[in-house]
Amino acid sequence: APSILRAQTAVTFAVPNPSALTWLPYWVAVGEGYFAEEGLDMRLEAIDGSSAVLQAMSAGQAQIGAPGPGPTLGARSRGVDVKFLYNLYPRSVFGILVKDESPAQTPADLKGTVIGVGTADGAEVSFTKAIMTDLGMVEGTDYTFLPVGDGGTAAVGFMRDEVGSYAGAVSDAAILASRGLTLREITPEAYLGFFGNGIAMLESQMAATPDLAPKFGKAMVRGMRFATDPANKEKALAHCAVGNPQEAEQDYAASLYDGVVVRMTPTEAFIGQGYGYQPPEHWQAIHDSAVASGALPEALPDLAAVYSNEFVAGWNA
Amino acid sequence: MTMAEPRPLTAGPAAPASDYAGRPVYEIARLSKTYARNRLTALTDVSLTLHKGEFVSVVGSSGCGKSTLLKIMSGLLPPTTGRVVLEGRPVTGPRDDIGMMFQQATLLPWKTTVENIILPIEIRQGRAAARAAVPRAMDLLKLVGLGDFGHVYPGELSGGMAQRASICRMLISNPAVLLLDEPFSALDELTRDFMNMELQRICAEQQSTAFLVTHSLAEAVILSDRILVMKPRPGRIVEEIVIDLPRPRTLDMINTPRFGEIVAHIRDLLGKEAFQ
Amino acid sequence: MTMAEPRPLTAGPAAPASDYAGRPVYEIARLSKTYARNRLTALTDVSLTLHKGEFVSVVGSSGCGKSTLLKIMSGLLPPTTGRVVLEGRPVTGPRDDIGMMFQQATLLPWKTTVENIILPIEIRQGRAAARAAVPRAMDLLKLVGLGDFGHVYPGELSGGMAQRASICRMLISNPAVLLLDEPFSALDELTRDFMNMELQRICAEQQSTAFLVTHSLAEAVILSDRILVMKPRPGRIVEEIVIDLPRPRTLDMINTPRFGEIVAHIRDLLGKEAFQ
Amino acid sequence: MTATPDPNADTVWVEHEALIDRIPRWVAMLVLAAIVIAIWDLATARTGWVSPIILPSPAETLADLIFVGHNLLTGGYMLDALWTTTRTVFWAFLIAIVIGFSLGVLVGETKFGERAVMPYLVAIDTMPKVAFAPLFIAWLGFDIASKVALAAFIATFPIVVSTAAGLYAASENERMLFKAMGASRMQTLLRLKLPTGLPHVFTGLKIASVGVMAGAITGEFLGGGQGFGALIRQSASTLDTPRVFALILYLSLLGLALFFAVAWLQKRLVFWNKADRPGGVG
Amino acid sequence: MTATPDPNADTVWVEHEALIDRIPRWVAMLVLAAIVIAIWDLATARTGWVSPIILPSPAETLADLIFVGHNLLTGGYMLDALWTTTRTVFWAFLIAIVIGFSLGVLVGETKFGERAVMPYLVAIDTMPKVAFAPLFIAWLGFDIASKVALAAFIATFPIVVSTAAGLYAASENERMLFKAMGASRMQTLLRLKLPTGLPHVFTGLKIASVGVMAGAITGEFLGGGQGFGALIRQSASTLDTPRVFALILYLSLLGLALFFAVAWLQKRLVFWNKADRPGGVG
Ligand SMILES: Nc1ncnc2c1ncn2[C@@H]1O[C@H](COP(=O)(O)OP(=O)(O)OP(=O)(O)O)[C@@H](O)[C@H]1O
Ligand SMILES: Nc1ncnc2c1ncn2[C@@H]1O[C@H](COP(=O)(O)OP(=O)(O)OP(=O)(O)O)[C@@H](O)[C@H]1O
Ligand SMILES: [Mg+2]
Ligand SMILES: [Mg+2]
Repeated sequence: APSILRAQTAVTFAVPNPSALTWLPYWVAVGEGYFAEEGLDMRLEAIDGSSAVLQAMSAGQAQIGAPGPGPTLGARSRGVDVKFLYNLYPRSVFGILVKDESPAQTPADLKGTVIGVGTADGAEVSFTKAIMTDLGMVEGTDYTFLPVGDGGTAAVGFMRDEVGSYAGAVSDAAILASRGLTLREITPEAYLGFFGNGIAMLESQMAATPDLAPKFGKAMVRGMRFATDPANKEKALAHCAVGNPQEAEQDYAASLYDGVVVRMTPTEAFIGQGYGYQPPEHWQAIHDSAVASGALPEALPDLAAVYSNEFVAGWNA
Repeated sequence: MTMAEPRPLTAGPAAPASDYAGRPVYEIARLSKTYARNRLTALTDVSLTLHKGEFVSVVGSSGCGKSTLLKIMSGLLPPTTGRVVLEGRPVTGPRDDIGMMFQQATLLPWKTTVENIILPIEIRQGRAAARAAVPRAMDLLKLVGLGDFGHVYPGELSGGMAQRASICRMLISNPAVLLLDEPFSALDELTRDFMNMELQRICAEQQSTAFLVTHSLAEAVILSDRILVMKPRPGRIVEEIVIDLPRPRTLDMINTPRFGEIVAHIRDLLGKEAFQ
Repeated sequence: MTMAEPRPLTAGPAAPASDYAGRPVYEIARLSKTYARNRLTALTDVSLTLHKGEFVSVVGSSGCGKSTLLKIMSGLLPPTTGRVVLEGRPVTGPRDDIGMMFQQATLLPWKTTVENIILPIEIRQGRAAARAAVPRAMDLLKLVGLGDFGHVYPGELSGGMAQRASICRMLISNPAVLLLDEPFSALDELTRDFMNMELQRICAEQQSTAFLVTHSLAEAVILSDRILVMKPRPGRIVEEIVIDLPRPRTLDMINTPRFGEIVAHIRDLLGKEAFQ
Repeated sequence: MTATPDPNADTVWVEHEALIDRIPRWVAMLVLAAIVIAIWDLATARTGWVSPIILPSPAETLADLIFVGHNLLTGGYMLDALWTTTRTVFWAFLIAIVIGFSLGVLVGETKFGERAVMPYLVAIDTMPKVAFAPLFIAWLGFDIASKVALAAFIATFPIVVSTAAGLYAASENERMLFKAMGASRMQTLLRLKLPTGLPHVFTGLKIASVGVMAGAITGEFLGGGQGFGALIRQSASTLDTPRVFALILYLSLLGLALFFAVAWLQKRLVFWNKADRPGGVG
Repeated sequence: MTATPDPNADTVWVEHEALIDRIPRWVAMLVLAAIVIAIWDLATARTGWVSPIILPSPAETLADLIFVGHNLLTGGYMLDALWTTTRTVFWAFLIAIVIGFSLGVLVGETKFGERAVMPYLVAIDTMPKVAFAPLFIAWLGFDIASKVALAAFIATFPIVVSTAAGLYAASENERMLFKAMGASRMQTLLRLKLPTGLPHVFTGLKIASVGVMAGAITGEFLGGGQGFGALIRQSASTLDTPRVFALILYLSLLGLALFFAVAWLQKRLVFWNKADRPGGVG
């Protein structure tokens, strides 16, 4: 292959979660050789949370990262020149989940209940708060949050009936379902704009390696396109198995795959803009709720600097 | 029964034990001990009998197995072969009726002298009995000249003082059999003489049977009814000498010709085997 | 210079030190020591002078401060007041020219007997010198009757054997001044007599100055040029006795009337103050 | 040391301490602190070598230290959190002491414990405690009980190992003495082996006092709750590193207090061990 | 014990070991394992008291144990992960020993160390190590170096405390002896205090051997990489608890090996400490 002849630069991509399906287009691009074609020698490092991803990026250990938008705003407010480039989860990763047999059908039914969250001010908190505030409910009087952690400890929250609902990543629902705890999502469609993690780089990094973002995004979009074709599912799953062989051994991997593809596909309104597009109004909403919840000490002077859609057209070309 | 009557004056080898007045309490036969660690035969074919109220001493060169013999007699070490019987019951472990004084004083550093002394009572009869024994412990301390040192920690005692304290610890429980391993080695002659006389008095009063390891021939002679002479490599008893001095013994007996004769005899015996 | 010439035969209190032949090496004046821990005055106003090649013994009842005196002389403990000068230099810490033997044998359990003996060489001159000293250490061990026990660990030695090993440890570095704290207390008389004669020979050969704590008056008399008598509470020197027996001393001197006289005199002195 | 000493002068011992020991404590601590802070400042504020979202500058941290201190002093929400964590640490330490000590005695005193129980304890303790957090929460809920369990779990092992080691510390002579006195196994244990082993036990307690802090914070990290660990995690998740470090510094005051309380207790209880001056003899 | 002993019979010592000590090791271990597994089975598979999401049943765990074992034996991806973790643990333990031992000597031997350095060590060690993980990654990258640093960091403290405690173990007589021989401070340290303190040092090493495992896994949890910790995190994030427990069980074999290697070394090096039989004297 011609790529071998070109000098390859090792690039590290830091992600906050060890699941390979969560980074589906990446593993497909690796497996299909898209990165190699761009002359990129990629490494993926799964570390603990978006903050750690941003820290690794600012330390220069990772050139590209996949943080959530909340922590990205936080880092920006602390003077880190991070820029969000690619919206990986245009349909959000979060959802409000209730037990299958729960009478609750909409968030309005959660009045007077305890809502489980990962941590007391994770991104899911501002997400949920925004929904509840729009319904005229106030935290502390109409509902309360209980930090229950994620994964196993979150499941415990349901099983001990300490929480009636849980605000968390929807992939958790698929996992819990496979373990015999069926959850139902009651997130209103309108709030799916609270998109999830995406690809980000430091501005200084972008200046130092100007062709990295175009090449990386291009391969990602190609991977995404490959993965959305149902005919390629088997192959895509096999590519993900390289990244996380244990996940591939799970019988629910196939159904999780479908869920991921849905969440990664932009809504009707924005599908025309191509993969990776970040609607400014959604950024504004995320920003405002972060300010309202106190996660951001004050409003950012120039929210537009946090993200950029400049490469989207090129990637989708 | 007191030991005051004069007895047959035969200071000779292996006077048959049956000559003796008291009933046998301690019987040891064909005892041998090999230390597993270095395969060293410390004792071989040791036989001896102690009678009720008798005072027997063991002398012998350093390393000939005296401490080993005492530890076996007190049930602290198992013999390799042979019999150890006390009051008709084989000794297969420590017994309440034996009082043992070790060659090292071994006082517990976190207890004051008097607390160290009442320790055996505390162990056998509990704290209340131990508290009740404090006055007696103080008396014993006064007796050995440590009246002022009851509430001092062992780190503040001199070598001889620690040794005296450990004698008190042995005496506090009035044991029927006393096994003493060089109890007075760190004492000056005067204190030693005094302690010897006290020991004689205590044994006579309680009719205790005593078995003493000592390096002082004078001490052995003045205290004992019989003296056993041991030789090393392997440790064995080569001679038994009956001391025919009348009881109660007094310190001026040391200056009698008979005393000098016996001491000279033993020194001779020990000297037979040249040093090294 | 050997000590063989007869000297003025005055066994009396406080013979002035200047009568003596050798040049003074050790000077101690107005020494006193109070232990901070229990505010106990262990020594008060002790003055003494040791001359080159002299052998001086200290006797006194248990707890009168002998070990304390030795520890101060060797620079292990600071005096509370007073002067300690060796070879013109004040003693303010341990010195290479002093060899000290402690009342407790204190052998390191992880070293064999011979390794324990060469330890001072190892400390002062390094491993190579220590290795070179092994044959000499084995000779010393043979001398004290432990020829077979060089490669045995201290846990397998008897009390007296450990004591003998620690004597070898002191002798290995040929110190000019020997400070000995009851070195032979755990030895039988025969071994003890033999060791005494060896000690005399070694001191004469090396012209060492020796200072010995002992409880055996016979040992003190047979070895010493002078004997200091201490009394307790507070510890002090009450008498100095010059021993006028000719040198070299032999064991049969013990049976001479002069010997008996001197021993009796000291026993008397010690006995003046009643026990307690 | 004069070559020709005045014959009337007393011998004065100059206790020649090594230079390193003559430095006064506060000077040493301040100098050390100054060096650390200087390097820290250099790496962050001066050169920007370390990004502020990884390591805040000393000045930023100080500002947050004051903020947190103010909140604590005025009884704000942080005081509640600190109190929660303190309670967690207290109970966990107590439980770890009781269980660790009992297991330590079992392991050190019986062959059964040494050979059969110890391998299991080692195996359990090697396992990442994090994996047990859900178990503890399932059983004990989201309250401090589950954090107490996790912290106690972490702190127990050092106490077990140290206590067991301490029981071997008595010398053969001392064992012989107790045997000769006819002491029961329990008496030998209580009156000889445990007092002799106290220095070992305290080594374990010191290590555990630090482990229990780590355990409580880990528990609060993983399982929510209202403690200091949760505050730290919140701050960390918004990359508010100055706050993270300020909180951690207050937390280490709690750890220091616990550690030195144990050290103080040791000085009191192991009073007979006089060899407590570094380098000294008397 | 016959009342009228045959005068020709030897006295036979029946070493009356306590009942608990007479149980053979393998029986005891098997019985303990059986009890634990029975309760575990009861709580999970039989009664469903504990949900399988939190605690898998023994049968499920066994299935995964076989699966993981097969993968390890056939040189699958898990073997690579195990090898990575083993290397991490090895280097971290080595570094922890060197640093912990040096600091322990500084703390135990000098007033400067005891009074000025120790408070800082305690303070640092009380801090949640998790907060330092990003720092280590920033400096050392995603490779095993950052995990080694974290694991060594966790394992160092027990060695410091134990080594320092060990330096106090020599008796006053022994110190006097060395002083009298004119031993320098360094010689006293090397030839007396350290050998005497070895049992203490080994206590610390044992605790550290377990701490270093925990540290390596925590590092891999938090900071990417290819080790066993990453595998556990993957399984945990998919709530595959049987796999989590299977992986943890294999991991604890590594921990057991390390711990008992240290214990074996102790037996060899501290050979003179003969009081190594529980309850025994001889
Ligand atoms: N470390 C110490 N702390 C406090 N007091 C001590 C200490 N060592 C000794 N003493 C006290 O000092 C006095 C003298 O003790 P020293 O050891 O010098 O006696 P000694 O003459 O050597 O006795 P012995 O012949 O019994 O060995 C004793 O009363 C003792 O209690
Ligand atoms: N624990 C042990 N392990 C191995 N050998 C030992 C042990 N204790 C003593 N020995 C050996 O057994 C022999 C006899 O020792 P023992 O202590 O009985 O002598 P002893 O007669 O008491 O001597 P001393 O008068 O010097 O105290 C010695 O050669 C000694 O080396
Ligand atoms: Mg003996
Ligand atoms: Mg003394």
